[in-house]
This record gives sequence, structure tokens and C-alpha cells, in this order.
Amino acid sequence: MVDLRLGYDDWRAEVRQFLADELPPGKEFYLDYDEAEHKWDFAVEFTKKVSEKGWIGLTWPRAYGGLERSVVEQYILLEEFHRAEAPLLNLIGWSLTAGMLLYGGTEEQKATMLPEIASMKTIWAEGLTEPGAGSDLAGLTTSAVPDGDDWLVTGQKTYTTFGSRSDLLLAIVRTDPSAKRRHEGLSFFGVDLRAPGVTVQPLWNIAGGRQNHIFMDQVRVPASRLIGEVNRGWEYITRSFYTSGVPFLRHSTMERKYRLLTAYCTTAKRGGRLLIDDPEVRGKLAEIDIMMEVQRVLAETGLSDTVNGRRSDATSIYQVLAKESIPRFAQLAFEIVGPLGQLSGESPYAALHGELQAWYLQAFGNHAAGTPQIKRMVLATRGLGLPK
Amino acid sequence: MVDLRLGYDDWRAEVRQFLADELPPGKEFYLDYDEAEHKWDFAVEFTKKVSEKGWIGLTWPRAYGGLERSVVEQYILLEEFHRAEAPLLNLIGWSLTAGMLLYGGTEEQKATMLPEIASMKTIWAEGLTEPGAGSDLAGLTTSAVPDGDDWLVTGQKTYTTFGSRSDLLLAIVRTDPSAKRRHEGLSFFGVDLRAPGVTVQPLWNIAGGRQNHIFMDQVRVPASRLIGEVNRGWEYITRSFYTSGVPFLRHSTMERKYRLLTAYCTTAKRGGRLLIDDPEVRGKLAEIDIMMEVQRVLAETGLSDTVNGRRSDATSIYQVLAKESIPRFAQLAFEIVGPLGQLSGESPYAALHGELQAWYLQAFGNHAAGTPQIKRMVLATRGLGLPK
Amino acid sequence: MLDTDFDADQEALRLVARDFLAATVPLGSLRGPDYPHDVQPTFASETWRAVADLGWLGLGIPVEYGGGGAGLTTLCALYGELGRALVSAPCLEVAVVAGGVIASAGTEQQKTELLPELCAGRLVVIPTLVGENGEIDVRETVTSAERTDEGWRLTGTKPLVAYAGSADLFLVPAHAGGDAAGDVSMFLVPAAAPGVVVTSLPSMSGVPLSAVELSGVTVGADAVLGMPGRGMDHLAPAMLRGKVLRCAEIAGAGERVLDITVAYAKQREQFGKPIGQYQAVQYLCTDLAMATRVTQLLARQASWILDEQAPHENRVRAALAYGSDAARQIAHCSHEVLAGLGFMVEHDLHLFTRRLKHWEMDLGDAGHHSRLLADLLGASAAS
Amino acid sequence: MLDTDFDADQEALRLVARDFLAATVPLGSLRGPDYPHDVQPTFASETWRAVADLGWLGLGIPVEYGGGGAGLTTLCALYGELGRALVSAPCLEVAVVAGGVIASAGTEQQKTELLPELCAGRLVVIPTLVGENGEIDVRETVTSAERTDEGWRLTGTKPLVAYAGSADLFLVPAHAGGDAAGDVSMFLVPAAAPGVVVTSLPSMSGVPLSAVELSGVTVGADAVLGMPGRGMDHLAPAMLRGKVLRCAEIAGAGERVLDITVAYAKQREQFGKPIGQYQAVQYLCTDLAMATRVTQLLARQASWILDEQAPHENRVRAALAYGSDAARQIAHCSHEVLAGLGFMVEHDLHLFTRRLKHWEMDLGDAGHHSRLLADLLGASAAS
Repeated sequence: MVDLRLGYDDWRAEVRQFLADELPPGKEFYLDYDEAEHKWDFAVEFTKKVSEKGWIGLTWPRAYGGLERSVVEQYILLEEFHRAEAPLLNLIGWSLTAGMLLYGGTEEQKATMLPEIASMKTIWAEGLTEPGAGSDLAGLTTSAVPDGDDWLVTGQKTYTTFGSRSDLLLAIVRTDPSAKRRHEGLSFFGVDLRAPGVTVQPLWNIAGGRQNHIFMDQVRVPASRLIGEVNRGWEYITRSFYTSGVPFLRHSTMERKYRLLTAYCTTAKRGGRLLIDDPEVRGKLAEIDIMMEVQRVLAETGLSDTVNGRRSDATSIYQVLAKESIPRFAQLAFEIVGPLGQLSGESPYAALHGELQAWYLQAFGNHAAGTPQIKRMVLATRGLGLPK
Repeated sequence: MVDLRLGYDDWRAEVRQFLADELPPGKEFYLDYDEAEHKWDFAVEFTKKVSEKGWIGLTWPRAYGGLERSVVEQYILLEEFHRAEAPLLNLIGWSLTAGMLLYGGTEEQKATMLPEIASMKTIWAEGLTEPGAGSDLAGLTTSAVPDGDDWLVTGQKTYTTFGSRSDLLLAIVRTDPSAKRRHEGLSFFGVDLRAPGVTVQPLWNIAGGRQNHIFMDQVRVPASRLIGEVNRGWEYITRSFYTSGVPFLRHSTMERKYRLLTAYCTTAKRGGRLLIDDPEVRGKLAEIDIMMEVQRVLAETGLSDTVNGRRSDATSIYQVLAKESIPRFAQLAFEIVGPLGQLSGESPYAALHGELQAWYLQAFGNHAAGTPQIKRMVLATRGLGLPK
Repeated sequence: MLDTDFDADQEALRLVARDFLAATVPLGSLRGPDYPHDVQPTFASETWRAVADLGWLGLGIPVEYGGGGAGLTTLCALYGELGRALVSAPCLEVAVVAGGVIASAGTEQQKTELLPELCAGRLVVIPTLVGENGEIDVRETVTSAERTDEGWRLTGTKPLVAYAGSADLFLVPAHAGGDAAGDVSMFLVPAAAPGVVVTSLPSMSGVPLSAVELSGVTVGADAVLGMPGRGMDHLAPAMLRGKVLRCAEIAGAGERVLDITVAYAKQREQFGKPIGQYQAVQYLCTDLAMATRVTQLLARQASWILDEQAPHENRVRAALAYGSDAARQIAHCSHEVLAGLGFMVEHDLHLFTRRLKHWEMDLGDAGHHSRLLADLLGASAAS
Repeated sequence: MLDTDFDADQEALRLVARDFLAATVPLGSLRGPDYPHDVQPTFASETWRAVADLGWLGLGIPVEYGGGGAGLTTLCALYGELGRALVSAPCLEVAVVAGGVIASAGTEQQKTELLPELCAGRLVVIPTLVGENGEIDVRETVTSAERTDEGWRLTGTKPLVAYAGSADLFLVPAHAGGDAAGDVSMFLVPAAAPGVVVTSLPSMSGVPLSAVELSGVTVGADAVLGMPGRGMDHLAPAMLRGKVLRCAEIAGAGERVLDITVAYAKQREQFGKPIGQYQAVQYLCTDLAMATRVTQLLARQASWILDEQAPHENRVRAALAYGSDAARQIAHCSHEVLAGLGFMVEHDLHLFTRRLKHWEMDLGDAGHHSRLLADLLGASAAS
């Protein structure tokens, strides 16, 4: 029966209480775009507290450091965290790496690596993108060759968020250069970012964040750090990354921004009236509200399909709309707030505590993990069956 | 020096006077979508009066029935005609056919066919599109084979506007089936639509107009009706169609619609106030106004570039924006007017004399002479040099 | 438990409806008698009887008055299929809007007399809502009701009534003598009453539209529905529920348009490859698919919210604003892909185009619901 | 004769400007001193002197006050190139807005004293226009001017002033004691006057922005510019001319962004072919190209209309609304094509992104000019 109650009200209350206790005002905000020392330190501390609750591996088997809770509870947890824009670290660890380990990792890897992630012992960074290979992995040139029991990894990864802060790089590399089809012969390794031969170079983004070039020159990686089996990297990424069950909740991070925006509209006047009393401003708020509602209903449909064991088209639609809505949201917010939105920092003149300009610049990062154009292509070809 | 005066004020006044005299209210409107008997009769009569003024071949050499007037004067003439939505017939004759004849016709053809067009003796229909070949002419299958001094034409053309009302079909056909490249071996003929072997079948469009299937079965066409030389059809169409100098003035036809719309807004009330006093309605009118202004400045730039002998990028931009603006305009008009816009006919309940629903349905015909997507492709590849 | 999909019973209803409608309402039946020059369909009386016999007209009416007592989510399953089939009958107008108002505002006697007949398809009650200049806010109606000795005298024009020619009764909102500004009283007016003039109007809409003029029509005191001046208490929720189901219909039609469009994009070639391989076409198809699917999900969610009386008025409004605009977008995208083919009466696409335009504006267009949403958000921000 | 293009002299000016700026203002010079952490450029004082020496600051100022006496169409040629080079100096603020107001409202003495110095680049007069909450309507300013025995006392804050740190004088609109509501008087306030506090503010804008606070700043009676209460007569046209040239700058920057974007689309490969072959990228590139070219043409047309005092106020407003929105679109399209590359500070694109956002909103954003256009159309329809 159609039922849109997520349930678990006590659980939601518990999560909210945790956030109320551990996340003081001013400590929210999206860390990806600002890893200044004091912010990073707080985020580590905060994530450790989440880890102590056992919430990092909430849905994992208990044997691997998890709590075996339902995906709905995980959704609720993450929804509340996103709404609060809580600086939860190690996304690559607990989503991408963990998903891959649970799908294809050896028993030993699951038993050692997953608890290390759950307990915040290891922080992982993403090592997919290379200068010549973005969404199309065919151009990958980083390679690993066997050397005794180890592998020697050589090549360059780029746009690596938290590259200088992480312990391990989840790197996809060519292990069979003779493979005929371009997606064959790829494997995943956990490369120690402090190992000899690794060089991390900063790459600053326009939103004030740091991404990195990771250069690897004959970096020795033990065979135990080869995720699962050799040459199955393509299978792992397609099966676990897109289906790892971590819900899409970009719209929830929009909620806090929306609240800041409406609060501003109830205090700031222009042309002699409060912004909120201007029908045009209200119309823009309505457009944002619809944007969020559409994404929320799609996210909940994806969750419902997972829970009920159905194939879902909702998440691929979600990804298109979420990606495309990011710049639109930033623009609407700017149109509402006006030129003072350009100001950053905490000056009394800066609208929305200087956040708006960051939203705007961050929106140009909406290509991360696939451009909006790629998401459209996926929906058109895989979703609708149009020819590639 | 930048100078946006078109000049020729007396000429414009003369054209306006002609329209005031010859085009009674209620006789405007775009004929393409309704060739009911009485409308067609009026349009023929009206166009004959234009012809008697010598204005059909306004810019042509006097030897061919023209007046040798400037392209600016022609622009002004057509701008006024478009603004009035005057039912000027034989567009295919005086633009496409005449352009092709002037570019590639034999001296004899120019001396006979052009005066016949100028004097409304022959009405031409377009014979480019086939069921399997739209913007891409590669799929053309209609063919002509020589038979003594004549040619025998066999095949099918479709979406032929005024196919049942015209005298001649400007048909592109394959004359060299062995040509290697797909655009080679094509020729243009003027096919007599009353000749034996021609069958015209109606094809009704959703805006109430009639287009047609034209079936040709071994239709005998004299060699004098082969336009110019054999196998040069591709050259003729690319050189003369896109550069025949007939200006783009779709935005001018929007002007009369815009005036009807604003007039409605100054009399109709909703929610207790005049529509024109609703800022949201005014905002939509402003969007339409900007749309028209953008197209006008592009059209005038194209004209200016022609007059000043420069290559112009303005017309290819114009075509994209004009095509894309047609459905947008119809939608905005509907949003302003509301549900009474659905009504057709002359009932007192129908808003805008029942025209709005026709604008909306006609907008779905914006693929004619190339879809908006094709126009984008042309701009991207020819205009910006992006790879095909 | 969380489930955004229909349950087994609802799904069964949906499949029965799809099969029945596919077999009995071919698209060809929607073409007017003088096709291609007349594209206005007429009231599908056989379908009407069948729909009544299947219990679908009464599906949402309380069981005690001959209905099925089903909630909006179940109706969503049905109306998606009615939309897909473009059924040419006033199911939504009669069963959801008029039936909903009678069930909510009627006296016991009115309900007992009218609703079973309505469910059986024998009593066609048509709401007359759109006002002068296309006014969708019923409170702005200029139709007036004067007290007389025996009852009321009604005067005014409703310029855009769907299926008026098939009506037994009209549901007429009017300003009665004692109403405060903006208050509305509701009347049931026999279509055959002296002074009622129904003028059929040509339109692009794909439904039969008429103007209904009331020139001093006298009705009895028992023609009032609900308390005078309190009409909006009953009419507004019924219109809201009606528009939610319109959105379900839009999504149902959208699914079929999507099938048509994607199939064409796969098959039609230009420049040596299927047009569906061009990203421009892929964007149009994905826009169409997303608009359809999101409308369906939002309508289902809005139905659940209204069934549960959950406190999410903004989500319901968002659904209506989105779904109304989706109707426009579905038609637009498909026509851009089908180009010349879709522009011809021969092809079925225009049947959807017409109906979608009607549904887009019926019971309030996207702008209307967006403004109401905006006002809700403004009020909640200010509080 | 009809000509939408520059004449030979204007074209020569444009080419000289392009060559000079390409040689002297490399994009690298716009990066802040603590790059990559500080992306805020500082006032380019050397460029300023050069621009003054070349006569470009005075280009639009009357010849009798040391200027070039050129019309807006000629300035269009120059500002297109200043925009293309992202020159980091208040040419438009000083020469067009402040200079325009002084030339229009100043007494003979003010003009003789101030304008030649301004043209020579020795007197930097900075307009302070944006009000509380980002108010762009100067008539809503809350800065006030009280009459004193010797002159006036000014109090208020202008929260967003570009290049305030380089100012010798501020042009300050304020409500003077005798002003009717909405009337504005204009004052010239020395930056060094006691009570003037300039606070530099960090921003994303790519121009140095400051708050200018006036805490009971006293100025002499000769500090008034034009008749008290009639400030808008001079300020409004100067702001209009300023925004027209902002649009020319936007188009100039857009041309360069287009070059960058198309070059990248041709070279970068994904899935085995250049991304410029994908229609999604082609749509973004054509959007960018069209926005740029149309802005250029509309700005040129608006300049001509203002030069000729032709009766086409709506066309000027349409140009400003279109051009302001084009600034947004140019940045958006380019970032979508360049994706990760354009997101990095290493690449020059963000220098344009920042400046374009500032220019989009400076002197009124697209919404502001659209509303004014809408009001014009409403008034003309009603008349």
C-alpha cells in the first residue's frame, strides 16, 4: 500500500539529539570546500564521535564492525546529517570502499579493513580520475605490475579531495595492459598515501577547497591491499558504486540553505518592503521548494524500491535533477539576496554570513562524480534504452 | 558608424498605406494553417495586388520583371507585411525558386519563369522533403531519368504546403544514381502539378492547415524545366536557399500577436484587477518583448551585413532563437490569457478572437525548414567550428 | 512500511483498467465524427456506462451511498489509466469534484438521493467553475443568487464547462445575497431548467466545452448544497483532490506519449543514425520521462497526504504546480522529437497534446498553484 | 546608412585597445598577491595611468573639460576590450558614472575643476550607490544629509562600493532635509574627510569591494552636486549609460570565454571523441556564443539609441535585462563544458566567473531591469 511514512521516529529523535549535542552552530557547512586546519580538526573529532556510536557501519554485519541496522535507519541518519550539513568525514571510506569490500573483498579484507573504517582508523580518498580520464575510464594509464608478493603502482590521479588528509587512496589501475576491451584488466588497490614514491600536490578549487594531484612512482603495495581479485575492477565499480545503497540526499543539504534564505527574507527589506512580502521573491522560494520536493520524493522512492526489492529508475532521475538543480538553486538565491551575496567572511555586511558566494562557487563543482551531461546520457541509454 | 536607422521612411509609409487599403481587419492571419476557400481566394486577390505594384520581384533585375530596388527596401516591405500578418502567397516562388533561378537558372528560364512568378502566373510549392528524408537529403529516392528531350520523374514528396493549390513543384530528385557522395547527382525540376502521373493527397496538420503527399509516377517534365544544369542541385540549394537574401522576420509576425495580447490585458480582469496591473503578467510581456527585440536586432544585423558586404553570423543565431522562441511565446501567451485561450472560432467567450489556440498548435510546426535541433547543429559546427 | 508503489489490490485495479480501456477505448474513437476537420471528441456514453458498471465512478464515494469508499491513492491507480486511455467522459468532474462536494456538503437526503444515482452513472452532475476571463478562483465568481419566495434565482455565465451537454445537473457556485465578499454558496441546477442555455464551443482542447448561461434560473430552496456562504469549505478540497487526480491522468498520458516518442526516436534515422542517438533528442526524451515519472510520484504522494490528513499542504501544492507544468512539457518534448510526423492529424500525438493542454489549466494551472505554494511558504516563513 | 558595426575609427580604437591590453594586462596580473588563497585583485594603478594617458578615461567627457567628447557607441568599442581584458580599475565607475553625473549636474566651476583632473586619472571619484540590503534603487537610500551652518552633515552606510580604497572623492546620494520622499541629493565627499571609514570586505567578486561608512561627515555647501532633491535627474541617466557599457564589457569578456570554451571542447576527448562533438556540449557552446553576441549587439544598439536620443526606452531596458542575464549564462555554460578544469584556481576561467557575477548585478541585475521594462510596457499598453 502506498505509505510514505519512513517510521523509526525514536531513531530520528536520537540522531537529532546527537546533532544538537555535538554540532554547535557555525560548525555546519560543507567541508569539501574548506579544509582549513580548525575545520578539519573539528570534523575529525565529530566523525570520531559518530564512529563511537557505531553509526559509521550502521548497516554492516556485526562481524565487520557494523550494527546490522536497516537501510531506512541509515537513510534517516544521513538525512538528518545532510540537513544539518554535518561535517561527516570519510565518505569514500564508508560508502565507496566499504561498498566495494562488501561486494568483492576477501574475507580477511572485510574483517580488517571495514572495522578500521568504522572506527575512523583509516580515512580513504578517491583515486578514479586521471588527467586524461574522467567519466570515461578508458583512458586510464596508471598501472600496477606484480613484484614478488607486492605490486608496484605508477601513474597519476587527480582532483583528489582530502588527498593530503587521507591515509589510503582507493585507486583503480591497469593490471592487464593486454586486455582487449577497454574496461577489462582494471583492478582496485588501497594505496598508502604516506608510502615512498607518493607525492601529493595541492590543486586549489575556486570554492576555496583543496583537491590534489597524486603522483605515484613505483609505489610498493602489498597484495593484501588488492581489493578482491585482480582484473575485476570494472565489475566492482559498476556493481558496488552505483548500488552501494548510500542514499542520495543532496536536496537535504539544500534545506538548511533554504532556511537561511527564508530567514533572511523575513528580516531584509528592499523597496520599502520585506523580501518575503514580494511575490516575485516568494515565487523563487516556491521554485526552490518544488526542486527539493521533487528530489525528496525521488530519493524516498529509491529507498522504497530498495526496501521492497524492486529495480528503481528513481535514482538515475534523481541524479540528473539534483545535478542540474545545484546551479539553479545558487542563482535563485542570488537573485533573491542581491549584490551583498558576493561578500564572504563574517562581516556584518555579508548577507547569509557570507555563505551565498560559497554556494555559488561550489555549484561549479557539480561535475564531481559525473557531469550532469553524463547523468543524462545514463538515463537516456540505460534508463530509456535509446542507442548509445 | 553604428547607425540603426533603416531609412526609406517614405517607402515604409507607402507600404503601410497599401496594407491599410488592401488588408481589412480579420483578413490578416497566417494562411499556412488555414487554406479554407474564402481565405485562399482573398490571399490570391491580395497577392495579385502586390504583384501589380511590382513588389513581388522588388529587388530583381528589371529584365526579369523586377524593380531593382535595394534589399533594405525589400526588408521594410516584408517587415510591414509580416507585422500585419498579410497573407502573401507564393513564398516558395518568390524566395526559394527565384533565388535558385537567379543563381543558377538559364537565361531563358530567368526571362520566362521569373516574370511569371512576379505576375502571379505561377504558384510554386516546395518539393524537398520525402517520407525518408527531412533535413538530411541523403535519403532522397525520387528520381528522374532522361526520355528523349524530356525527363520522367518518379517518387514521393511530402509535407507539401499548398500542394493542391500550386502550379509547379520545385522538386529535388536524383539524376545520377551512381554518384558516389550522397549529395551528388541531385537536380531541381519544376514539375507541373497538373501533369499526368501526379497525385496529390491531403495531409491535414493539427493547426487546421493542409499539407500534402505528392506522388509522381513517370511524370513527364520538359528539359526546359530542369533548373540550371543537371546534377548541380546540392550547390543550388546551399548557395541560393540560405543566401537568397529574403530576410527572417518571424519576430515581426509576433508583433501583431503581442499587440492583441496586451490589448487583452488592458481589458480583462482576474482576481479583481486588470491583467496589465499584475506584475507577473507584465513580467511575461517583458519576456516576450525581449524575445522580439533580440530577434529584431539580429535580423537588422543580418541585413546590415548584407548591405555592407560582410559575412554574417547573425542569421544562423537568428534561426536558432526564432525557432526556439515560437513555442515559448505560445506558452507565455497561454499563461497570461488562461483557459479561455483554448476556444477557437468567433464566439464571444473565445479570448483573442479564438487565435491563441491556433498560435499554440502552430508552434508545433516549428520544425518546418529545419528543426530547432538542426539549427543548433548548424550554428555549432559551421558557426563555431565544433566537430560534426 | 515505506512503499511508494501501489499494493496488490491497487495494482490489480490498474491492470484491469488498462486492459479494459485498451480493448474498449482505442485512440481512434477519440477522433470527431468529421475527422480530420473535426477533432473534437464527443461524450463517450458507452464508456461512461461501462465505467459506472465497473464501479469506478463510485470508487471514491462512501460505501453507504453506493460507492467503493476508496482513498485517493487507489483512485490514483485508476485515473492514471483513464489518463493513459484519454477517456472522453467526465469521470473526474462528476465523480471526484461534484461527487466529492455532495458527499461533503450534502444533507443526508441529498446524499441518499443523489450519490447512488451518480455512482450508477445515471445522474451526471457537472461542476461549473471557471469564471469570466478564465478566472479560476471560484470566490471571484460573478454569478449571483437572489432569494425568492420559493427558493433562489441564479444569474451569470460560466464560459468554460466541460461535458456540459451531458449534464443532468450543474453544480453552480454563486454569490448569494447574504454572502460576504469572497464567500460562495453552492447550488444544484437542473440542466433542463428554464433559463439555462448551454452553448457548445469549438476548441482545441480535445474535450467538449460549452458556455453555460443562467438567465434568472429559479431553483427551490432544496437546491442549495451546504450552508450558504460556506461553499469553499467543500469545493476547495474537492477541487484539490480533483487536480491531484488530473496530475495522475497527466502522468498516465505521459507514459503513453513517452512510449510513442522513444519508439520513434529508436526507429527514425537522420544523417545515417537513429535520431535517438543524438543528445538533443536524448535530452527531450529524458525531460519527457522525468516529467512523467515525477508527476506520477508527486500525485501519489499528494494522494497519500490527503488520505492521511498529514500536515504537508505545501507538498500537495508543489505536486499540482509541477504536474500542471509537466503536461506542457510532455507535449512539447514529444512534438520536438516527432517534428513533422507529430504535426499531422493522422498521427495520434495531437490527441494527447490537446488533452494535456486542457488538463494543464483545468482546476488551476502551474502558475496558480505555484502562487498558492509561494503564499504558503511566505506565511510559514513569517510565522 | 544602416550599419550595426563600428566605423573605421571605432574599429581602430578597438584594435589599439585590444593590443595594448593584451600586452599590458595579462590575466595573471589579476590574481591576488597571496594566490591561490587570495583571488581578489587590487587596483591596477599602472593600468589606470596608462588608460588615462591614452585618453580613454576622458573619452566620453566633453572636449571643453579635457575629454574626448565621444558618444556611447564609441565607448562600446573601448569597453568591450576593457571587459575582455578584465581590467581591474574603476574606469566605468569613475569615467562614466561619476564623470557623467559631474558633467551633467555640475556647476561650471565644478566641471572646470574636477573633470580635467578626472580625465587625467589624477582624481578618482567613486560613486556609492548600493544601499542597505543591496538596495539598487538609489531613491530608497537611507543615507541622510542635514543642513549645517557651513554646509551639510552626512550619515549613513554604503555597504558595497567598488574600488573605494582608491577614491579621492565619493559621489554620495543622500536624502537631504528638504527632499520629498524618493528625492535624492548628491554630494561629493572627500575620502579623507573625518568620519569617513572605508572597510575592505572579502568577496568572490573579483573586484575590491568595501563598505563606506559616513558618521556625521561634514562637507561644505559647495559639495552639493546639482540641485538638492534633483539627483536622480542626473544619476539615473549616468547609471543607465554605465549599465549599457557594463553589458559591452560582459560581451567582451564573453568573447574571450567563448574562445577558451570552444578550444577546450575541440581538444578534450571523452569516450573516444572530442567533447565538442556531443550535442550537449554544442548546446552549451551555442548558448554561450548567442548570449555573447546578442549582448554585444543590444549594447551597441542601446548606445546608439541613447546617443541619438531615439524614443526606444524599452529597447535600452531590454538590452540591460538581457545582458545582465547573459553574464550568468556565459559563466554557467563555460563551467559546464570545462567541468573539473574550470573549477580549479589554476585555470583562468574563474577570473571571468567572478567578474561576470559582479557585473551581472552591478547597476541593477536582470530582474531589476526586467521589472522596469515590464512597467514601461504596462504603461504603454494602458495608454
